[in-house]
Amino acid sequence: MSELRELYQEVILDHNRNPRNFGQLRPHSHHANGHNPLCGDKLELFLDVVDGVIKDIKFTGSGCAISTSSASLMTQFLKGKSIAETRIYFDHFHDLVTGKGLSDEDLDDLGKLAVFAGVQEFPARVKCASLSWHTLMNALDTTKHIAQTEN
Amino acid sequence: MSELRELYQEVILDHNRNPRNFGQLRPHSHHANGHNPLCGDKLELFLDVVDGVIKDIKFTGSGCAISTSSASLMTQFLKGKSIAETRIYFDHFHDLVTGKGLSDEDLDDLGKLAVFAGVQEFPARVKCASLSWHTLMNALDTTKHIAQTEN
Amino acid sequence: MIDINKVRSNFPILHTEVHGKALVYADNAASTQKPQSVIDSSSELYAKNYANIHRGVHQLSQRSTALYEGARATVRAFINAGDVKEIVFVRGATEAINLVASSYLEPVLQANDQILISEMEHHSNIIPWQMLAERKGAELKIIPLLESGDLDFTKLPQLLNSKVKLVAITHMSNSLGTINDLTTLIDQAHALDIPVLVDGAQSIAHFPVDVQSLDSDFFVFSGHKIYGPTGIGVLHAKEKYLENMQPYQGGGDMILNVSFEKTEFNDIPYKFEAGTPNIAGAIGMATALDYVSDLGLSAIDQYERELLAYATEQFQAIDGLKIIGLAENKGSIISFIMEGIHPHDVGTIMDMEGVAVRTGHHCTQPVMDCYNIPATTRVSLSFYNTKAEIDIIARAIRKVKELMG
Amino acid sequence: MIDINKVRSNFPILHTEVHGKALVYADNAASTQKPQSVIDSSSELYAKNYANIHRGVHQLSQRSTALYEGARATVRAFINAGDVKEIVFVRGATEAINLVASSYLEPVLQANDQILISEMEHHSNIIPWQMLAERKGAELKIIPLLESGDLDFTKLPQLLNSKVKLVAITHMSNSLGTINDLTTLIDQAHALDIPVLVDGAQSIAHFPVDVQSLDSDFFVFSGHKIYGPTGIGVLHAKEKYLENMQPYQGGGDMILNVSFEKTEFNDIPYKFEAGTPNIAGAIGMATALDYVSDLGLSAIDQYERELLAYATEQFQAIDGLKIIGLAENKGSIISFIMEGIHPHDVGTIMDMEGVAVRTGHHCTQPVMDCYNIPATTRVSLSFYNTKAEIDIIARAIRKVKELMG
Ligand SMILES: Cc1ncc(COP(=O)(O)O)c(C=O)c1O
Ligand SMILES: Cc1ncc(COP(=O)(O)O)c(C=O)c1O
Repeated sequence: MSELRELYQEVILDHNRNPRNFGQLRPHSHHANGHNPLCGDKLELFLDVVDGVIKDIKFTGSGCAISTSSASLMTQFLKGKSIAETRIYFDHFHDLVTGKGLSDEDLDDLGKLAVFAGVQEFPARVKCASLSWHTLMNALDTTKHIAQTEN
Repeated sequence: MSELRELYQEVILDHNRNPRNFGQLRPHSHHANGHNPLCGDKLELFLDVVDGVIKDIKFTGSGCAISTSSASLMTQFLKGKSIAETRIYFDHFHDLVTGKGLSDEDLDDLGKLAVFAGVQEFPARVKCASLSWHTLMNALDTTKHIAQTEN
Repeated sequence: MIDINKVRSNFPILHTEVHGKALVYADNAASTQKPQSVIDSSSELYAKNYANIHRGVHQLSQRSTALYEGARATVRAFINAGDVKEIVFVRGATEAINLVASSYLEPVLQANDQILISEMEHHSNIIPWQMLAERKGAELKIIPLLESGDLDFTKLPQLLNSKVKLVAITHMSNSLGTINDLTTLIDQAHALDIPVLVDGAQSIAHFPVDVQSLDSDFFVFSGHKIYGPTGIGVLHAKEKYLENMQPYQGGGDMILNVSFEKTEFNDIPYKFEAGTPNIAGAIGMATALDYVSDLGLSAIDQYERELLAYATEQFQAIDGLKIIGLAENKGSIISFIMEGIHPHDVGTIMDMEGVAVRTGHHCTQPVMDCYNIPATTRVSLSFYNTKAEIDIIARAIRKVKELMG
Repeated sequence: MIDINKVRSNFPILHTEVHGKALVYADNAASTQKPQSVIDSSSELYAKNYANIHRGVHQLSQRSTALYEGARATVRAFINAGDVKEIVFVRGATEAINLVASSYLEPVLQANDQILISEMEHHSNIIPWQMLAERKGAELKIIPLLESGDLDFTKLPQLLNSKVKLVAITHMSNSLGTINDLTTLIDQAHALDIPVLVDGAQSIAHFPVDVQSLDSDFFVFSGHKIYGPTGIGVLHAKEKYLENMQPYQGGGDMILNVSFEKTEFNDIPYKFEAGTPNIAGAIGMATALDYVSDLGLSAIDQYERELLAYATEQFQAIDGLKIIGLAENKGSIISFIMEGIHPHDVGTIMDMEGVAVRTGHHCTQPVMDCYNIPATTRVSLSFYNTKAEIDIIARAIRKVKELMG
């Protein structure tokens, strides 16, 4: 059961039960829908970006513990960060959940998001953990409107 | 090679080289085309039936030694026979080539056609031997125009 | 009577481990495992008897042809079809339904016509009709689903009318387990000359099917859900329909004669089997049907009903667990949801206990929408499952609660 | 270099007897035999790793999915496609061609448009286009065949024009052995923005294929002709075409979202793979591609060319035998006729000598019509055949003459 405890850490369960920044954000500057067709997870993400900085960020939707807590922790983490930085965090987060070695420094940078390291032992759950991040990228890239996790 | 010699008997090879009753028959009272799509054998059969008796019968077409000699021997055999009889001969011939036991008497009735007994050892060739007979049945049954051997 | 030890010894995969735990395979509605005889059937074919079929005079080709056509005869007998020529080999239930859509319904369907399906259909029995209806300007009508998991057949009198050109309905729901009694529906449809397609993808493995007494016009199923190989399935259609249907795909074997000016099509069922078919698949499926016939579908039905009753009781005893679909007449499928816990998390945790269940919408999104849930966890049982395994499953569910609680 | 003893030891069926004689299998253009690794691949899948793919969180489903998607990656590498998403799994070459006809060409083809094929096509690359042309009032145009067995490409300038909406042509003829150099054709078609479908059913097993350097828009082949299982094949299509093509069959896995009002289709290639695919077939085919890659397509090509040269010489020495198709560039296929002796009789007699050859029109009736013959006897050789076997075949042909003489 130890891998499962690694996956479902207390922080994750807490954010699943009480997601932070949950709700719609109006008005907002950026917005996207995310969808994982394989397990039915749905996510709607709202951002208010001012001068290249994420002033506010919220989400709604329904999903499993991993995707809900990931969205919740991501929104907490990103508030106040610059758009330019988010792309780097996206890459680092992706490396974290897919088990690509991450330098101690980069891991440090991810702060609380490090709790998702347990996902690497569960390849089928990588999509859950990264749905909110894919949705984020799409929200920032205005040409696409529905994010999907890769198949 | 003995099964092959049984199949390709001298009579069969002779009728293959020099098919009897080969050619068109005009005028004729009955006519049908036969076709074995699996090996490309094609047969056209003409009958002149008067008062229920086969006065003349001819065929054209191209096919393997078994189908050509079968058509040749069939036409020789049927000349002068009544329509009513042909259905019985059809059944007996079919029993012969598929190896269903035939009484000595019935075998005797088939005369020279008995050379086709060797076909029963070659299930793939039953269609060749029976193509002319199927075509005959179709010619007599005016509602159908192209005979096929069963698949 | 099912001799469970003997049966289990026939399935090699049941003796493997997952995450260090003995495998408990409870995902049978998605696909079933294969007995050794099915596995051996294709090995033996390829090692001794294989060649392409139908057009060969040589021995191996004749043997393969005899085995392939023998498989067709086995299928005919298994569902008691009237004639082998009513049996068309396809990739699976999905392709069979698409074949009927394109070769039967497409040529006759007009704008404003209707196709009647139900709210509990698998996507495979929705989308082909939806795509066709859209192309033709026709309408998809739905027999509604009740909270109980049964279909609301009281709506039939309004729904069945002369605009309906086909009824397509499942024999047994893959997400709810509901077994539909189709007798009245088929009678009423036939009274209006409307043909009925029965999706037998689930039913075929659970109880005896006789297409003549059922009187279905089209009946479809997949080999892989009845202990056979992947890539093979069956369309049964009444001869009167098959004879008049347009050819499906073009290619070798489905023609009699080809020239650039004109092509003559072959007889049924070959007209619908273009190209080299899944020869080993058909033969393997027949081996699976033989296996199941030896056990006896009635014995299987009885055994699985006992499992279902036991599992239902065990699961209902778990606090916060709700079973979705409690129809009177059910096959051995239990979908459930758990308060505050998403099925995806349930699936992962059960997997770590060695228990294979499916989570998600099970290709029946309209059913999920009807119950207003995103997904369920589905336990689907076979004659090779045991009460002891159900206890393990129930224990695994309790672990989920513990961990996520 | 082919180590012939080692290679032959990999194929169990080559060590069996037919009519008391050692089997000489020379029907490889119809279908190839399977090495032990391919046979073992599905046994192992079913005994250890099997479940339905894509929608499962549990171990077995993940393993099957990884193996199935791994097979797609193997196919991609084998034909050097640009991306795995350009690889669609189908039943075989025939289905692949039908898929392109219905999902690509049907929506764009107009009355009076043209489809250009050749006179040496297999029925599978004629009939789908003929059926479609008939439905649409379009025209089938034909690149003519020369007595030599080559296509008359000098006619291309007249035949290629803006009315042509697709060129569909074989890479290698299954009845004549001719290998078509398609470079110029494809360049000229592309200059007019006409896509080209290449039927690789035969070529795939005989020489290296690189779809990027070939620059085909669609490339199709069957697993069973390249030492893989039946019921599986490949459509490769350039992404720009695949992205815009209509979905093919409707069902599970090819959708993202379903409601009765609206359905969202999945991404490529999944949009074209409705229902449970031939999972074991795809994995078995990948095993076969690995086997062939290990030998090396160039080594295979060289070895088979030697066999072809030797067999051509041996057969031409037989009085009254005429080879049909003597193109400069040929794969290891020899079709022949014998004076006064029908191929069907040839086939039967050779079979009694243990030699498996195919007789008939080989699903290329227009080729037969062109040579004004009903059928041929076809010897088609693989890298597992030997010169000693060719001697046996030649001896068997002489026996035919003796017996029928
Ligand atoms: C009720 C039902 N219909 C159709 C299908 C489709 O079967 P296949 O994927 O084998 O084509 C399934 C399989 O999940 C099913 O359960
Ligand atoms: C040139 C060619 N194209 C297409 C096909 C059809 O292949 P399949 O029957 O595997 O679909 C064949 C097989 O005979 C062939 O030789």
